Amino acid sequence: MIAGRSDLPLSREPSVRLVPWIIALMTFLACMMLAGALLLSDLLGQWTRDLSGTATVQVMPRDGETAEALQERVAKLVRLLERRDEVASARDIPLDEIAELLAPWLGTDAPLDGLPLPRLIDIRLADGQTPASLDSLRTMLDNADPDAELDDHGTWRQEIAGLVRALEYLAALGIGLVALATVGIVIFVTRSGMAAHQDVIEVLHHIGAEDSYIARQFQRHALAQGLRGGLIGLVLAAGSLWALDRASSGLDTALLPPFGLDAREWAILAAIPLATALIANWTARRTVMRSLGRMV
Amino acid sequence: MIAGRSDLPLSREPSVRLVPWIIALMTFLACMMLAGALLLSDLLGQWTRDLSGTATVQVMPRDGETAEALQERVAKLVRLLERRDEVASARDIPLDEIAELLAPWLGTDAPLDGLPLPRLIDIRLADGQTPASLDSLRTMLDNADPDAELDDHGTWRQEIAGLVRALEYLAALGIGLVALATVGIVIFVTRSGMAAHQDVIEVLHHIGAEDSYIARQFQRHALAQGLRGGLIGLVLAAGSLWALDRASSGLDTALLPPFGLDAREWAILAAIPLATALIANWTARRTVMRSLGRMV
Amino acid sequence: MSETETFENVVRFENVGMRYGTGPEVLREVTFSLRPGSFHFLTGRSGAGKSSLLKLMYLAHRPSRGLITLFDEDIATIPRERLPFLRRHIGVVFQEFRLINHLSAFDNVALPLRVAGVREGIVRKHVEELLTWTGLADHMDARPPTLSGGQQQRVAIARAIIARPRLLLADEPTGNVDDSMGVRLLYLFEELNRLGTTVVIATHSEALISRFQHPILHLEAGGLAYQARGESAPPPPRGAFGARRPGPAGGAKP
Amino acid sequence: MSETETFENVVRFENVGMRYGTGPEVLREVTFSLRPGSFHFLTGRSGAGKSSLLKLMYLAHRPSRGLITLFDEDIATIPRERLPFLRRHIGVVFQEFRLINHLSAFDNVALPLRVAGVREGIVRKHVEELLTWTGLADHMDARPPTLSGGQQQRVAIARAIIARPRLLLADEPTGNVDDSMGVRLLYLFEELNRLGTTVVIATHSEALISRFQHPILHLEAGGLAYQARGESAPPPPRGAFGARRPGPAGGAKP
Ligand SMILES: Nc1ncnc2c1ncn2[C@@H]1O[C@H](COP(=O)(O)OP(=O)(O)OP(=O)(O)O)[C@@H](O)[C@H]1O
Ligand SMILES: Nc1ncnc2c1ncn2[C@@H]1O[C@H](COP(=O)(O)OP(=O)(O)OP(=O)(O)O)[C@@H](O)[C@H]1O
Ligand SMILES: [Mg+2]
Ligand SMILES: [Mg+2]
Repeated sequence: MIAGRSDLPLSREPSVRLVPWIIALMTFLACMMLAGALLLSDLLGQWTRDLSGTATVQVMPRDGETAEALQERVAKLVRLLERRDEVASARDIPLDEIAELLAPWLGTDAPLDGLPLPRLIDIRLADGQTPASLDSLRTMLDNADPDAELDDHGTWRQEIAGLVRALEYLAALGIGLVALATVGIVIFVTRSGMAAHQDVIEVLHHIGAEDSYIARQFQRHALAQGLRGGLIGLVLAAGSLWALDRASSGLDTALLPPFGLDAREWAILAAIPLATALIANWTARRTVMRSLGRMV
Repeated sequence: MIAGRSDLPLSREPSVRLVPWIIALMTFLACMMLAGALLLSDLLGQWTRDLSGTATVQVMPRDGETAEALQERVAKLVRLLERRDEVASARDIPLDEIAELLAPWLGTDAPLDGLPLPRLIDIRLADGQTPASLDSLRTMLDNADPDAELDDHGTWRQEIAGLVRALEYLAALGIGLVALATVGIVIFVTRSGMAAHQDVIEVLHHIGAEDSYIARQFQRHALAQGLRGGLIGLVLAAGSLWALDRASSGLDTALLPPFGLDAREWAILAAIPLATALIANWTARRTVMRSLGRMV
Repeated sequence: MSETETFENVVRFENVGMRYGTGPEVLREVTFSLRPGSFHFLTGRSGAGKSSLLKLMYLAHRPSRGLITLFDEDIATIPRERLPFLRRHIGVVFQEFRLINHLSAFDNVALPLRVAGVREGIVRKHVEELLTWTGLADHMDARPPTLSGGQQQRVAIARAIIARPRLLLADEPTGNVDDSMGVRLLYLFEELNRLGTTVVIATHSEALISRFQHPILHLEAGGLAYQARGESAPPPPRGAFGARRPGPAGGAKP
Repeated sequence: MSETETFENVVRFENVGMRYGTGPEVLREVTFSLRPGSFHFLTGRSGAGKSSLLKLMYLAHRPSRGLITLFDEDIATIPRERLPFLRRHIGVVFQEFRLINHLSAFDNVALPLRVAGVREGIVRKHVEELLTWTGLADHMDARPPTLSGGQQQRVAIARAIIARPRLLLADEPTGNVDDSMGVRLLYLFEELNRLGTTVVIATHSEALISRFQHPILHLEAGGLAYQARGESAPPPPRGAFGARRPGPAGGAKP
């Protein structure tokens, strides 16, 4: 800590020594919360992508229409749909797939051939579609073929969207609270660390040290403590996340996305210790400057 | 704080005055985490109850069987099933409900009458059923009617159970971490509060105060601070939960259960400030006794 | 040790050595004894070990070797639970005062009585009396940091003698007061001494030493250079000086 | 204010009053002035206001009324940014020492030089010299809590004079040392005075006052009772005492 004569080694009493550990703990918590939120948003993103990016077109057979004529109509609609900007891909679901879907209700050996079954087209929508674009698709279909109907999975979509929104509110609230607590604790421990040095501040002041010189000594100290604490917390969090990833890969549930963060998310996490150190630095400066301001 | 002459008013310096607020913040966090976990377990409980308590029996029509004969078979199976301990209720799903379920695939006007559709029986299982009890049901059905098949929604169930387990692990981890951080912070702030009173401890010691007398002064102080902080935190948490409840009732998603805690869960929450105060009390005693132990 | 018990020696040191941590010995081969009712000055250059010697007597530090008895009991064998009661019979004026900054002057002085469980009415009467005597009547409610150096020193003295200890140890008790106040304070110590308290005062003030002709313990380079004879008569009958301490075994009476 | 500049008065008080917070005035109608190179004792009973008067001079407190000039500048009009450079010309021995407990004696004494940006080699030389002179050669690396009262006081004095201030204010600087060390320390102050430093020493010690015949500022009940004449000759040529301060405007030189 002593780099040249202008540095003043600050005290190492037990309560001051604890400071980086408290900061480490809070950083760890904040990192875990943030990682949790990022993973949650990945998970929800996957679910909603699975559901909300899709729609189904049901093509009803007309009276007395042959299977071939129906197939023809379906193929025409698929080509029409694929030309639309709103649609990423459209796929005619083959009859045997429909039979599979119907198996729970019709039994596996049901004689489908004789049935006037409606045909289905599976649509994957392009990114960023709104209800309005679905409406324009619907109009197009009505014009092209009055017996084709668009089902946008609306009810399900709304349900899921509501859930996603609620969970995201909760996650944001949780992160906000932990962030608030972290900031509060960092400010508190930095301030109480400074309070333990009040005598040093006064003596330096009387000896003729400039305010900015005094503040700098303490800022440097707080920055180092904050950085050390933050890094310890980050390393602990990274370790825990890695362990969780290992543990969860044994869980194999298709509903959970791979339990890991990408580079961008790691960068967001790494910002936390930096923020912690800067808060500590700023708190130290403010505390020292304010206490100097009270002196003549 | 001064109740009689044996009490010693302890100092009110800024860093000591902050102590209850820090404790309040941590208690608040712990309460919110615990409430979140309790709500999550309610939510998951509802989901799994919805899914895992059910099974379906598919009764395939036999060649040339009339609708009446099939209906007769189904009714017999329902009576058989209802007598079993494993089954809470069994319900023959009427044909028009099946038609509704099939609508997306068959169209709304599909002529079902002529089709040899399998019939479905919806079973709600009694509480506490294991895979073994499903096996015994299956054996029973095989004996009663070889054309009836039990579908226990196994794949879905496993998926959901895995998800539930993973989420519960995460919640437990989160609570554990916040609890750890709370304990750590409470210990730290109590200790640094005590460190600010080290001179008082020494003077009391030299004046001939007994160790337990000295410790008692500080314990009482810490207990009061911890209790005050804990209660503030609890009140804040209760307020936030109430506000969340109000806000979420506007969300209307059938997937979220009512966003509120029952009496038992509130009691668990209320234990947190108590625990906080006791930890503060215990820390104060330990800190004072240890520092007295170092003196002659 | 009871209220009426007498001892052969209040303090006895035999070949006592003392060191701080692993440092060199700051006291070596110190041997002396203090009879009940005696009054000594403790002198020696700055750094000679006066405060260290006093620390041994008020049980703030253990000797590294040798024997120390207080009231004829070997301090090495006294169980820890009894030490607080022993300490209540020893009044100390610390060189650096050691007042509690967030308590008023009144509460600081009242502390030893309250710790011993004396009734609040009696506490009030005695503390006010003593603070008035030491010229602090106008400053009873002031907290130490708002007092002048000499005022703080007088509060420290008042706290040391309020419980009328059997042994009074004062470390440089007049370093921050003017000569006339110094003389006045020494009269106070002499009055206490007449009532039976054994007194040891560490001081640099040659003026005081020559004015009050008491025997001298002189420290030089960690050793006791000479001990002027300090035999004194058995303690005189006790008057109503300061507050009465609670009885012998010292249990706090409400 | 430059190294060679001279002033009419180092300190001038005119009808100065002072109070703490909303309390009564502890100083009233104080008027005096100190010529460059003068040497005064400041006396008065305990609580008379000596430390308070010194606080005004070392800019730790503002007067509630009246005019104070330092080096012929009205302190009320000096911008805050310039005060640190002014303070570097004022050395203070605090009554309660105010050493930094976690720094060694050496580092405590070196502080004023380091703050002013003096080269480390020079710092080491001057600090070692001064600590040796005050009998602390063996305690340079000791932290203040492990020093005796008198040793701490000498560290505080060394810190006050190491940067060879233009004004030295010492509050009871010999209260914890024996008389011979007290005399030795006063010789040190006189030597500094001969080199041009204006000196004010608050003290209770009548022995010192009568031995060193310097003019006296006497405080009584908050007012200046009398000021013995303190006219002195202009400062003598400067020798190599202590470390050289960096130049006038005070900017720290590396
Ligand atoms: N806590 C301590 N740790 C280590 N050394 C100490 C400690 N206290 C005192 N010393 C050393 O012990 C020696 C004797 O110190 P002591 O305080 O007993 O002297 P003293 O006679 O009281 O001096 P003074 O008149 O200056 O108060 C000194 O050299 C001092 O540096
Ligand atoms: N910080 C303060 N707040 C309020 N009152 C104070 C403060 N400091 C000193 N006083 C009061 O001001 C008066 C003068 O105090 P001061 O310290 O100047 O006296 P002094 O002459 O230095 O005395 P001593 O010789 O005992 O050190 C005293 O009555 C004291 O109680
Ligand atoms: Mg001493
Ligand atoms: Mg004073």
